[in-house]
Amino acid sequence: MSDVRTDELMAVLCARQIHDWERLAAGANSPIPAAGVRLAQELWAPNAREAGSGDVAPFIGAKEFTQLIQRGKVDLFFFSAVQLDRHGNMNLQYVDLPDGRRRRFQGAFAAPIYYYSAKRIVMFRTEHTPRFFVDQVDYVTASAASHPRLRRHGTLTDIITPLAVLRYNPEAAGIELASVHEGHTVAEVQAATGFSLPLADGFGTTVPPSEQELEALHGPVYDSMAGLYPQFVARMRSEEKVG
Amino acid sequence: MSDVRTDELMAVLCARQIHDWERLAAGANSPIPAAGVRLAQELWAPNAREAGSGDVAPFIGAKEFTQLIQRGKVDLFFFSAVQLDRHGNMNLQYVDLPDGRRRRFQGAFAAPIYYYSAKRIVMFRTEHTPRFFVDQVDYVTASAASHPRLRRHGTLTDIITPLAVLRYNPEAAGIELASVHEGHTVAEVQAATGFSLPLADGFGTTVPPSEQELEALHGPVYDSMAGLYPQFVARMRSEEKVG
Amino acid sequence: MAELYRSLAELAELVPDGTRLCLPKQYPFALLRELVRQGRRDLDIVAAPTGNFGVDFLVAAGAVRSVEAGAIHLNEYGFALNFNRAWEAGQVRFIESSCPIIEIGLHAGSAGLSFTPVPGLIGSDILRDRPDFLVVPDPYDPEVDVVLAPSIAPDVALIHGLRADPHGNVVCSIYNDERLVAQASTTVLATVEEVREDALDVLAFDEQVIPSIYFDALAVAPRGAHPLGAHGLYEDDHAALRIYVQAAKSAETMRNYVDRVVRGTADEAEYRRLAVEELSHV
Amino acid sequence: MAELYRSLAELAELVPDGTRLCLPKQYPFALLRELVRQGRRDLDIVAAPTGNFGVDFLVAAGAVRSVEAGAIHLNEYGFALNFNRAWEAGQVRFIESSCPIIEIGLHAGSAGLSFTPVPGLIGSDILRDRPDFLVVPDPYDPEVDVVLAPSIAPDVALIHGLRADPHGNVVCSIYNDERLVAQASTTVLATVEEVREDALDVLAFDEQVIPSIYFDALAVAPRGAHPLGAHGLYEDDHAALRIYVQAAKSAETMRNYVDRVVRGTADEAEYRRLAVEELSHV
Repeated sequence: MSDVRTDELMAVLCARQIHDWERLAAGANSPIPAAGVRLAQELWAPNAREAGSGDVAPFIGAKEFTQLIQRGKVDLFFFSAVQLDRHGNMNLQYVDLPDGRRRRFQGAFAAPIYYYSAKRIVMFRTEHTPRFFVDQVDYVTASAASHPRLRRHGTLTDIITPLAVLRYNPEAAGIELASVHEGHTVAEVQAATGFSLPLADGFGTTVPPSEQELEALHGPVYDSMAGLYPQFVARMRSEEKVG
Repeated sequence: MSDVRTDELMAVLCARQIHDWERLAAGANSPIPAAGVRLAQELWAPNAREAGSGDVAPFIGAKEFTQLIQRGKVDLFFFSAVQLDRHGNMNLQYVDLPDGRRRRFQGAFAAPIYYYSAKRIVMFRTEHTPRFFVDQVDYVTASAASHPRLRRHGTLTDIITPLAVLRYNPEAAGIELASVHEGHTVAEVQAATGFSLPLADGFGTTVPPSEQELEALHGPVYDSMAGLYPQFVARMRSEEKVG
Repeated sequence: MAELYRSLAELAELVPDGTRLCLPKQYPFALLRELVRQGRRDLDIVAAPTGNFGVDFLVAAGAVRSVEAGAIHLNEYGFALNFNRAWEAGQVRFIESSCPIIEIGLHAGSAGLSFTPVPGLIGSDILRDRPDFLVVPDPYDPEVDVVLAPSIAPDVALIHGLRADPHGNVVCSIYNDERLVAQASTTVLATVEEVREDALDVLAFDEQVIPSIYFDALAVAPRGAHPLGAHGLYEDDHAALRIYVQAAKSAETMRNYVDRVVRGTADEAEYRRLAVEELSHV
Repeated sequence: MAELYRSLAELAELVPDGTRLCLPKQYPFALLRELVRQGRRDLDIVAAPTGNFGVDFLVAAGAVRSVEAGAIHLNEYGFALNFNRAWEAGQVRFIESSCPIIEIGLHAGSAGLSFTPVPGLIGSDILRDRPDFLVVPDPYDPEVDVVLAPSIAPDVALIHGLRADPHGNVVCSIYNDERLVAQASTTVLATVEEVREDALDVLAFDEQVIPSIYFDALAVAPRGAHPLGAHGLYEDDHAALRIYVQAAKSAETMRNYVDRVVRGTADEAEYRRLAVEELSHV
């Protein structure tokens, strides 16, 4: 498990993806992007609205959010996956085992449609390993590529990990290294990635959390999350005191 | 306007279209089929359910009933029209004027889909005239015909008027005379119809309302309608007393 | 209160000339009047799925270029007199359709699809009037034909809610198509009778909540459905509707009506005063 | 009470072997147990749009031939152990899909359509696993391709309601897909926690009424969602769920679990007694 400082950095990086007035979805059981949403709402995006969360009344059934995203109204969706490859293909479903069998996960969920429907997809991953960043996924649940006969509202943009921010370059149809977090190196990130990572335009060091961001996180953001994510908040706050 | 005895006969004829456990729709502002529905529920179809009426909670929006009928679950739909022709084509939209202009009515409503989607369509008409029963409609809003490349759940069956019951014969793709009400003649019905009416198999005199049917109508049926159709019930009951 | 809340005039400004505008039957009539006050023109109306006073009124005020609807009428008052007159004079185009086609077309629009299959319709003259409807062999049953229709994804939807909470979650009755229309349209604007902290605490069996995430802006418009009623709050104002229907009998009397009732009132407060004095008893 | 109301055993008899059965996520677990007691086999499950304990349980009991789902899991307990084991052993077929495909496929089924366009999907390996999905030029924009998928119109839907009125109008939460599933399926059966005259008097903001016209038969099943919770009435019974997950770790322990908990109880009254004694605290 990543440490508290890294989790806070990742929450801040999630928050920085969010602009005011955007519609977004962070997925259930993901405290770090959830903290990011609340942080952005607290500091610079008071009118950003997360589907079925906080002050937004719930939809009728699962289909209604699907319609919203297919209609092109969801600006940002935080996704996860089992594998992601150099071309931005994602896999939620099957991993090939050394003995030739296939390991089954839970299923494709909504990825084969949502990955094409959100305006921006941000991948969020609490471990940065070559097991996740593979050269070629074992099963393409959804593809990031654009081609002339394919209609899509958007695609993968950034991948946030404990080491770095990676970015999908649609022209090159490939994943590049956008920034490395303080305390880590390009070589370390490359070693943890199963394919070769070109440096993105504007590559640099990840801008660390500002004091204002950390204050908001430690105050109103954790306060508002204590009901839904009590263990996460307790862990973050215990470290806050000792750290 | 037809007289009270005729209205009662027509309500009874509507009722006899309904079997127990059927799903049906009688349309708003149609007291005679509405009385028919309640009469059938009272006497032989206690489990017949009319959409959005009585004990059936309302749908969300107009679309939900459309889904029910398109799904093939509506057994019987009472329809009206501006014109009906010898082939069972119906017209709700435009009538050609002698000066070559077109008179516009209100629109097609749901007929271009529902006329194909209900299992049985019963037409209900308080006047029997050659203006309604025309040789060829001026505009085909919906067609009764079947052909091999057309998928439909059902089509027009009966047309109930103050003079007679007409019936659509799908083999002949034409309208025939099923029965003539007591006090009327075939010649009279033919004269009031704008195309030639063959006699249907089993042609005869319309079976008049039974005592049981009239008692139920005068008692529980009118009682239950007094809220929604006060003028209709008052008129039916005033005649009941003097008649 | 959330920044979503704006003035009625600001809402109207979000509906430019030439907008493809979707209207369910519980009209935000105050907002329609405001559009007329602002001189809006060339609206392409999608009625969900039929139109009555709200559509006929916008046509009478010269704000409408076309209407797509299953039907247009004045409820129990019969024909849509202004619409039919404008149609006969060639001043407004009617796009032939049917209620289920509009409903399922809006659904397809809400789901980001470019088209939808539609059942029935084969043999109807509507297919002659809608060359954009295609009859093709059913890809899953090539022995039969199926009609395809383009999806409907309006630019703007206008909704009137019974109440809302301060965050912009709006309560509507379930009898009309507010929800479908909000799902299908690019921009969604609503007026509401009132804003209350407890708006969502208790619903009736025939109420629903339209989540705030659908809305781009909201305005408070008490009695905003007048001269029609707002479900469960107030009834149709038949005295005012009869004045409307009477005026609708000729182009000239209707012009006078629009001038007096709408262009002659600077805002809705004035409209309500006029309505009390002249039209009926708001 | 309306004749719609029947016994739980009678409802189960309306689901023959080989039924294409649609299950939203608020399972009528008492009815699922009754299906197992009656030895039902060869069910083709459509999970709306994902499956958890209810689907995994029917698979463990040998009642299932195939599952069509966006995903199958055991909620916070992770993988669907029984389903995954049966799938690896080739005892159950998985029909690859995705939540939005199931949702829009059910919508198409509910509207009597044979197919529906689906956005996205191009480039996904799911297209290889679903030869019945067609990639065709968009008839309204031939420069791009669109995927077509067959509609989903299940034979039977099984729903669990929070309460119902004596006429058979059922109140559900809005969080799952009971409404869509009722619209799409040929036969619709529901169990409800209780029947009350005042069931529809007041709704919470997250409740809806499914009108009685959808239902072919209803049965009263108090605590009928156990071991899962019923929204707003009782929580998931984690003691019982942990016993389930523990049993699911091997085929043999799961067989014992099914024998003891379901085949070993003559009816739901016995199940509830067993649950109190052995499983947890129903």
